[in-house]
Amino acid sequence: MTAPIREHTGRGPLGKDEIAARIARDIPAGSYVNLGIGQPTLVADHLGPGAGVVLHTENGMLGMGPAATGDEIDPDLTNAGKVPVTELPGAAYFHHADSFAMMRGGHLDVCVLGAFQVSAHGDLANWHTGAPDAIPAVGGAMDLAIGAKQVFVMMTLFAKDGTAKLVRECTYPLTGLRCVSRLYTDLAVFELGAEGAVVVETFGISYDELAARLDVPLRAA
Amino acid sequence: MTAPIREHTGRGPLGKDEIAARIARDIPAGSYVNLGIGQPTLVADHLGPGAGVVLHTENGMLGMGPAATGDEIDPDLTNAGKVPVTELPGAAYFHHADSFAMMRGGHLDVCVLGAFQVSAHGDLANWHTGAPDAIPAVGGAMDLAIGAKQVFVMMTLFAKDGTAKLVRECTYPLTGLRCVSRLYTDLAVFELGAEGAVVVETFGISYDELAARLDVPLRAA
Amino acid sequence: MTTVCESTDEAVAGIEDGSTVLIGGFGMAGMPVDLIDAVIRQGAEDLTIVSNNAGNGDTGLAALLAAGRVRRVVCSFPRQSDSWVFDGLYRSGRIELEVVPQGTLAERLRAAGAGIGAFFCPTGVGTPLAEGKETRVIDGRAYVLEYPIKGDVALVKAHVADRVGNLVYRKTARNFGPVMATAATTTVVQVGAVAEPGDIDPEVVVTPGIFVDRVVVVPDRAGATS
Amino acid sequence: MTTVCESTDEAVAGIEDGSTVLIGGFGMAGMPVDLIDAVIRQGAEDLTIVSNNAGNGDTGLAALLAAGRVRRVVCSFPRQSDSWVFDGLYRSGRIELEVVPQGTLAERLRAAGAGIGAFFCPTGVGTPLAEGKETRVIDGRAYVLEYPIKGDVALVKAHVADRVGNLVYRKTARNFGPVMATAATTTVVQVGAVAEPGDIDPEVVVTPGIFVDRVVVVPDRAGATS
Repeated sequence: MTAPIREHTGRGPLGKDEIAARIARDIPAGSYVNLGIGQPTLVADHLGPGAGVVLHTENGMLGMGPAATGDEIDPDLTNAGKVPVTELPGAAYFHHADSFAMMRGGHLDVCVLGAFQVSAHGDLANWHTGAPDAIPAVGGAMDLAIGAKQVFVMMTLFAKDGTAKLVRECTYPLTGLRCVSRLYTDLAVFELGAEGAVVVETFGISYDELAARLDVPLRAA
Repeated sequence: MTAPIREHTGRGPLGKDEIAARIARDIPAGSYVNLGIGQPTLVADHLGPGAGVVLHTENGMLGMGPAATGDEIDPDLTNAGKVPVTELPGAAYFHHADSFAMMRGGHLDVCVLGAFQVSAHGDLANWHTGAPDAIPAVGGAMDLAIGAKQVFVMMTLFAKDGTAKLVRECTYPLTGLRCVSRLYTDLAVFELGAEGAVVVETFGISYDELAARLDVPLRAA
Repeated sequence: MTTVCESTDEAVAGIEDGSTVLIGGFGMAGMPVDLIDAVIRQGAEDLTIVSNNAGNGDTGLAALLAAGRVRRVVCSFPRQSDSWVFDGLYRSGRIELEVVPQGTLAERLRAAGAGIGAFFCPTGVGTPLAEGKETRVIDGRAYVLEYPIKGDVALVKAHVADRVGNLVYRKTARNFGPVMATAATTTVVQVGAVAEPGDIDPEVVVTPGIFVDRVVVVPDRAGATS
Repeated sequence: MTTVCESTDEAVAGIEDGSTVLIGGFGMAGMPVDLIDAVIRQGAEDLTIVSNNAGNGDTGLAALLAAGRVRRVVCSFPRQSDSWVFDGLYRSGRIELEVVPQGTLAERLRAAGAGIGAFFCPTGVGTPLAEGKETRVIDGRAYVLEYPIKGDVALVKAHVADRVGNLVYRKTARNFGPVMATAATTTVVQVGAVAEPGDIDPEVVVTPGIFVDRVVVVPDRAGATS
């Protein structure tokens, strides 16, 4: 799946919506996909009906439609972020054990998650900052991390304080080990795995600049 | 539940149908009951609609009705013995994993099974004679043996060759350990358990005669 | 056998101090708010609550927590924008918390209902939530051993019941209801309506009546789920 | 993604020698006879068959056995009044048999579909079927450790599918279909009819389309189940 690296230096970094669009392009038609809470839900806007993608929400539904508006809003029909949504023709409801059995059993093709940190070999930290006064809350994050055939992460490559979020080893508490296969950021797209991080594409930055800013061994695709 | 022993010596042993009726009398109204293949199915004839008993069949149904006849026969609706049956109002269908989860999880009140041998402390042997040329076939026997809150066994007390089927230790391959709570036979009704066999009632035989014919320590209720 | 109760107070009668109470719902969808209110009136204390969240706003589970009846919460996601009641109790050390991954929570409840003694689960391996737990590599993959969560009581909201306790749910309000119904000694269900046996097609029953001990009708109120 | 096939031959194409094939049905109820006939034509050999029984009469699974395509059968109840094909092969040592308690068979299939690595099951403890297996006492009760049964292919019979693969079944013909559909890499389903998406109410779907790879319409024939 690795093509030669594409450096897009004649433009700026991707915006959130552009990252979402870039992810949507990598989701094959006919895939079953779970989009995590927060930014990953933006990916849905770029998966038109023609994409043939079926959305799963872990609170018990396949065939989830767009967010509900006006009279469509039904308190009994929400996504995992508790946002009212709609159902599409061909949808199915099921209970929580069945929903997570579907996930844990490896039946979802792709899951898109946000992250605090991702390691070059695919470890994920996205549930807990490790702050001593934080109330721990994991939700479905750990289930999603190990459940889908492919886990994509969507995040900015650097935190607001300039710290890189792609790291050698996660310092935040882990969500899952070696589970992330692709990392989509504002500055670059990476393939992750046992061999480390491979840069597939850059945006508003050259491969060499990127390598200089990250404390992670990189390879070009 | 143990009342003083009742010796019915002024009559002969119970027939199959009378054993079934005797069992039916011990099934409380509102119970969920599974009747094993073979003789135990006779118990259903003595559980009228007024008994408020709901029958489970492990191939995926609660609310099973009587055997189907004539136009009622539907190859998609059978009991565990593959005999066509009917559905009653309030029935429910479910798949095999759910059906046996219901059983294994202890949700059934009573299960009635046949047996080759039962031990005084409630071990059950009813799936295999141990004959070297027999093809092993267990079906749901082991699941039923450990699944219901109470397991009742229905059998003749002696085999055709005169051998007692209530024994100190089963010699046939076991179906379940210490799982039978009551044993209903043509000659007597027993409670079984860690303390051994307690005779509740006899038919066509006195307690003393019974004790003389069995190589099992007995107590009178 | 299923009893159709006249009131939510009758439906929750007899809950003992120290009980483990399973409470359905994901956020407000499927949350049995009226049964929880009845538990507050009923008075049981020292409860362990198993639910996906730890209360929203000041009603329902949050109100039960605020009333000081809960010793311990087992859930996947206590922290929400409106979980101030739980947050306050937790930060002041007045409530215990066990965080369980959401799918593991569902599967542990299912295991309790299905008579499974324990199961090897791949979720959480190598994370803080697996610390101290038995692990094993099976067929090249690492797993954590997880145990059943059994309830004394389950409080569930369903859409319709029939008189023998068969239940159907509505959309994503189904969530934890069906597994919790199997995992408790006594399952209490609030429904929008009770139908006659046979009114629910046997093919579409989600929770068979064998799992349902008490049913009570609570008509959906406008704003009840807001 | 679900493909609606034009023929049973297309539906079973590509099954490889040595595959593990899960076959639904309990006796003839839910038995995908037409798919099995297609497998006989397709020619795969050295198969492991996982099914509740080991064939009835001379058709369906019995015909597959008679054609010499099966190396091993995993089932709960091979012996039936009309299981002469299996009986003959077994007695002459030409087929291997693993007998599994029926509920354990269903749960091992579910475990495969649900990503469970192994589970402690109370069924069969102290019996010959537990010999050589790991056991453990948990909370005072004894359990046997059981492992998932994963299929390369599942052959299932359902009542109706929609074009995205959602399935509903009919009465007790449901049996092993839903769990086998989750447990195989490729799930092939014969149905009486295919409907449009939305024709099956999302509340009553038993097997969601995510588990269904190929669907083929085989109208129920008079006598097909006799």
